[in-house]
Amino acid sequence: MRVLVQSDPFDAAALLSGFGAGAGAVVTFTGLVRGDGGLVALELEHYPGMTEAALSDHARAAARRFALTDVLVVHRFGRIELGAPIMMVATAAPHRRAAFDGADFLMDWLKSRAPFWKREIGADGPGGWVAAKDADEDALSRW
Amino acid sequence: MRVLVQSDPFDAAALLSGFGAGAGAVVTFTGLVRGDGGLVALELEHYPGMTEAALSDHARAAARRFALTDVLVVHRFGRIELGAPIMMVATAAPHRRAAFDGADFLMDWLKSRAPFWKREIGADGPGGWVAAKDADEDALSRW
Amino acid sequence: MTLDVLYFAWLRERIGVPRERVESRAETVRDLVAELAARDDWHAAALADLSAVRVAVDQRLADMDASLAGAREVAFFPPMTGG
Amino acid sequence: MTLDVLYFAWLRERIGVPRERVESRAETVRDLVAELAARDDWHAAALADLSAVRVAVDQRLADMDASLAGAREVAFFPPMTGG
Repeated sequence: MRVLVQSDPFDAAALLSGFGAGAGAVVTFTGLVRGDGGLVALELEHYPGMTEAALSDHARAAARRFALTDVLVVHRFGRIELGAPIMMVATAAPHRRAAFDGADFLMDWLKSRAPFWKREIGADGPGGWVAAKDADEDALSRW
Repeated sequence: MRVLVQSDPFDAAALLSGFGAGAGAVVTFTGLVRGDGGLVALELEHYPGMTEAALSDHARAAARRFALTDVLVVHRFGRIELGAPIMMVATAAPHRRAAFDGADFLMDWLKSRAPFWKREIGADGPGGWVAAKDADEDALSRW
Repeated sequence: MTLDVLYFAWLRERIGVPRERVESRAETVRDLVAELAARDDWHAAALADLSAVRVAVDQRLADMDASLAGAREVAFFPPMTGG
Repeated sequence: MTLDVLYFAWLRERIGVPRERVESRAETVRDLVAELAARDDWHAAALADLSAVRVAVDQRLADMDASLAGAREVAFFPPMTGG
């Protein structure tokens, strides 16, 4: 299990090299900065210390619940340009259902429980903070 | 949209380079040869011609159904060693739900509708053909 | 009509050839199965339990009652195990 | 007791500092909110609508009724938007 919280871009291929050795199924989810309405970048604030601990706790909980054989979570903070990856989770399991569900569960949790806050950066500078979505809260209640 | 059917190993990082540009969410699923009961490799037979057409048709159907902005399917045939990737699907969409559902749907279809047949290879040579699972048929009926 | 008949996986092994060209008067897949099963014991044995056999007509999945009108290629194989 | 109080995102901006050390007699998070809101208008405005505020006590998510017994660090922030 590996959890990384960093401002630098991450090399997905390098992080996934050897990931899930012995597993039958590996699922990855990558979240990228999408160019809605003149956005040029996102700025992510986080809670140093709590972020790493919360991500690790939750990666462990997902591994237990879905019998995952490996979990990777990498999440950036700071300024992230349009089109760039913000974060990635990867899950490994003997079979596909557990790998899919583990990744899906981790993402629902990350969206509304991991201590990150996104602000939109437009051509003219910092814009508003991204509002939490009710749909994300609802998604979490599925589990 | 890209569909590859090949005997050679594939380079996931190279295939995913630039995949889903402009999307907010990318999901990948990779199926690997798992070492159950003395297995040393799998041998995959396929139906040349039909395989490529069926995969392309279904990738298009998934793209339409889940409004995916990009789809990649790569599937190997021939002998595949223990631990090696057999296949990968990748889906891109504006949001995570569509990317997850698109990949999940493609996998359920691939498991029981794509014309591939797996045989187990043990230390002593070819063993039995892998039996289709009722669970895979049931999984497909969800959609 | 002339049909290319293909076999995959254990159907290929039991019948002993990956493909054969047959002259057929079959109107449906089920008729073709009956003609093939009448050829020899190997065909008969491989096609005895149709619940374990899937079929494609001109490279599209079909069922035993599918028409063969205009068909050129019929393939028989076990349930698929891809992914 | 002495508490480190942290603010993130728009709470940090409205209050004007990312963290402050406070002397508190609060027994619960809700008591602490009342003490902070009494400090000045900025604190009061930022903490006025608690439905838009989340809290962590010693880096664990908590609710407004959580006890502060033994606590060292309390953080206030908007609903998270990670992933």
